[in-house]
Amino acid sequence: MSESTQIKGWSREEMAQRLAQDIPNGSYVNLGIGIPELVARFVPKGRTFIYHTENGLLGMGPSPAEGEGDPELINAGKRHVTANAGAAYFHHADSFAMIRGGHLDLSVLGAMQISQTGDLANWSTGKPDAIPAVGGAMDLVAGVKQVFVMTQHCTKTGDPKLVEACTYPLTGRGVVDRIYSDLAVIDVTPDGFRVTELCPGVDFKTVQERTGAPLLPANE
Amino acid sequence: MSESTQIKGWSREEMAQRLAQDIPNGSYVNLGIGIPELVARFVPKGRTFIYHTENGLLGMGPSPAEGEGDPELINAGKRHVTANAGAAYFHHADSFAMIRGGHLDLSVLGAMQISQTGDLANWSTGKPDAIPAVGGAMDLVAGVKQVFVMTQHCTKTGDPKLVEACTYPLTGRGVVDRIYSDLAVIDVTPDGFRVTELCPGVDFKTVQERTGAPLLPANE
Amino acid sequence: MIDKRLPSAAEAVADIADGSSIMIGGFGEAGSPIELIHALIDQGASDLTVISNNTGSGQVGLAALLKERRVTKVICSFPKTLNSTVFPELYREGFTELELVPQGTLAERIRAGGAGVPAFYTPTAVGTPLAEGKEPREFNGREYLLEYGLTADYALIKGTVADAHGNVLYNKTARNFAPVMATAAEITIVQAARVIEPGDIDPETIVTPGIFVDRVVQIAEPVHESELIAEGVSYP
Amino acid sequence: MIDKRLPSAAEAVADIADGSSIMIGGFGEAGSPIELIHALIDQGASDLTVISNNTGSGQVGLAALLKERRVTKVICSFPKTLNSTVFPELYREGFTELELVPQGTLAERIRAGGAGVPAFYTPTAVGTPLAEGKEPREFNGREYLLEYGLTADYALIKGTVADAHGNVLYNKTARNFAPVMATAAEITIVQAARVIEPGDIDPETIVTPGIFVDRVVQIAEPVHESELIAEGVSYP
Repeated sequence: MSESTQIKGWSREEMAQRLAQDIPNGSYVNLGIGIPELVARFVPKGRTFIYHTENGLLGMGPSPAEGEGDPELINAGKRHVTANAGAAYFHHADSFAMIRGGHLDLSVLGAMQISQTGDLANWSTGKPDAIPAVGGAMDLVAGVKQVFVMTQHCTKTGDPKLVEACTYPLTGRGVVDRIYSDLAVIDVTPDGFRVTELCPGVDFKTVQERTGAPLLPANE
Repeated sequence: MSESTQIKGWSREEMAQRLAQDIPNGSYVNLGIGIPELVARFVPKGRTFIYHTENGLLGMGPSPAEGEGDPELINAGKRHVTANAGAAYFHHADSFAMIRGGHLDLSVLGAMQISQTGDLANWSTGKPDAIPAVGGAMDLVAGVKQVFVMTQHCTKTGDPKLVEACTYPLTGRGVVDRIYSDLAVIDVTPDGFRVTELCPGVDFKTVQERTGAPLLPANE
Repeated sequence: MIDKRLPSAAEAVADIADGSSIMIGGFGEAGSPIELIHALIDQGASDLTVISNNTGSGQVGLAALLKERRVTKVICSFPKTLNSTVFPELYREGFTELELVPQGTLAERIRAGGAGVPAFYTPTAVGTPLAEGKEPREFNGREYLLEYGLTADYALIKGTVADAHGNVLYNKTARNFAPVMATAAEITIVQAARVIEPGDIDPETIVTPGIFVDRVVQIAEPVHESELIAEGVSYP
Repeated sequence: MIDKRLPSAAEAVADIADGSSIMIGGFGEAGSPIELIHALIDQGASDLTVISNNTGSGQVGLAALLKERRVTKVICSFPKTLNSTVFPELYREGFTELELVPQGTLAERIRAGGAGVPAFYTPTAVGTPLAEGKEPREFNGREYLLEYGLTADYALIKGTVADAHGNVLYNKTARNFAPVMATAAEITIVQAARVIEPGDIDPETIVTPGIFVDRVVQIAEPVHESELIAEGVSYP
């Protein structure tokens, strides 16, 4: 698992681009803070996605030009954003009614660990001195129709993020549908992780070596 | 109880006027369909009441001139109304959140029966062939801070409406605070009905004869 | 491009199947989506469950749908109308079943259904015949009843202005049940007097965000129940 | 005449007693009622329970109230901020207790508190450490948790426009928790940049109806947290 060969997987931008291809036109999408936000840059031609930010905006647009932001028009990551034509503002209870009520088509989130049964851990290391902070992550995974995870395949120290069972505190149980890592696209199936697509130049064995649970090959 | 002497009690307008005197300035008030609507005509000088109609308007104003109504600006009785300066429209869940959440100061309702413990029956005769229809009455009595009942003291056939225990299906249990009838103003207290004020020209004995439960005299 | 517009009420309701549950906006005639209801009458679906505050007036709109014997159950707070005998007759005959729900509980159950809340507690109806069969529970010394979220296959609602993304504005007290029904139905169909482009409605003022709306039909001059009744109309 | 206006933030918060529970609007700096919070710092009440999504930034606003050791408990979804160590230090020291609530559950608990719903079920947090001690129950084969409505003695919120009846409009995503907090507090205090006469706001566009608001103060040019932090301000 700690093989030191340098593998050149997808860049973050390529991961975002690959993921964006799987989002149907007209989808209502919530992009988590951080890497998932990159997805908005790669909307395939001819499609429109409507972005929801849980702090109260549907129809979120790109960041404004430097210095032109409104401190009261921000996203869940507290960054300045804009509102597209057709946008709507609403309060938090209404915003999370959208989430919990299953009205959003897709949530894209980062991850610390994902288990082979789709458990997700992405909010806390569980260390005794950590300040616990959960935000809307538990609501998103409990409510949104599909949950995609976008993540480096391994941690910075080389540990696998895809595991048999999460050791970090869970965000949700059995909630992840699909993982887009730098090495592969992997579905969470009733039989466990299944590799749907490999990054060009990366082979199955390499991905398996960096994964803490058995991988199934793509359906033939 | 069936004494046939003609008693000249308060008229409906006088009942409404008497009741209105007990509403503090600035109160948020829901007036039930029918006789309670008369209260709006008798707002004491120097006071402002804000009327809530459960179909989605706070700041309801008087009926418009004949022929000038908007079929989509109506009250709970489905009559054309107007909106005063400072009014707000909202949906039904928000409207009943106001009611259930205890935000309204006063609900004025009609009654078929009121028990000495404050039970109210005002929605159904309970007859097997009756079409049951409850509307917002149960929500109002369960949620509004104070419930005043405005009613003729007896039914058209001379039966008392104030009783030891209601025989009609209840709208709510222990919910009525005060009754304004054509004969008296009566509080519902932990000890039962207490006459607070008699209509001029009507004596205690007369009211007691027309009441199906013991009455207490006003506190001396 | 996202465009939820359809050219006619007939097309908007075309796929409603027999046995569907349908939330219908309106309190009395305010907010009643008459043109959508009439399209549903023309369409023919039967054995419907209708969730609506009332049961209609005269022999048009919701009352007409009932009269055509297309509704086998209503979930409703006030199924009595001065000028309509349609529901009482179907109810006494045993053709249409009634689930009577207090008005605020009805609104809250629909909101809960749309908000992913399967059940909640309410003080409404405690101690009354409508508490029968409901699970009681005490919180802080007061008794409450457990009520369940309510969802439906379709919602038919009426706005004044809508855009191609499905954002909706309403007229005065015609708003009533529509915003919560829009959230609780699998497919929400809106008729609006004006249908405009996204961006033409101030995002601060939108009452129903487009995420809750699936189909939008322009009905430029919607009729009112009371006008039809005054003219003696009986639909179809 | 109904007039809920008060001349200053100081007068608006004057009666807040030690030990009060206070809901404070805002998500990050958007919607944070800084002038009301600073007036509360000046006023001196301590042993407060604060219900707010975050714990503030820098050493102004909510973070400053915490730093002054006036808050012994926070009910919060995200008490971490890049540029503030105030809460982490008080938490590690054991001075300020934390009740961590998922953001949507926090919003829904506040809404329930304001809507007279004592408790409801939610799928959020099932199977996680935040489910500990919570009552589970299955509906339609899925597991949910029982959550309780949340109320407070006071709510401090920020609008853009308010009228003398207490009707309020908000600016963009500054709306966030304010409309539900306004419903759930015994006394709701609003600061707004413009305070106008009743009737000057279109009744179709009002977000918080005046029934939920008790006091209105005009703060014509509210500061933003980020500006104060950029200037190195530490309040008081």
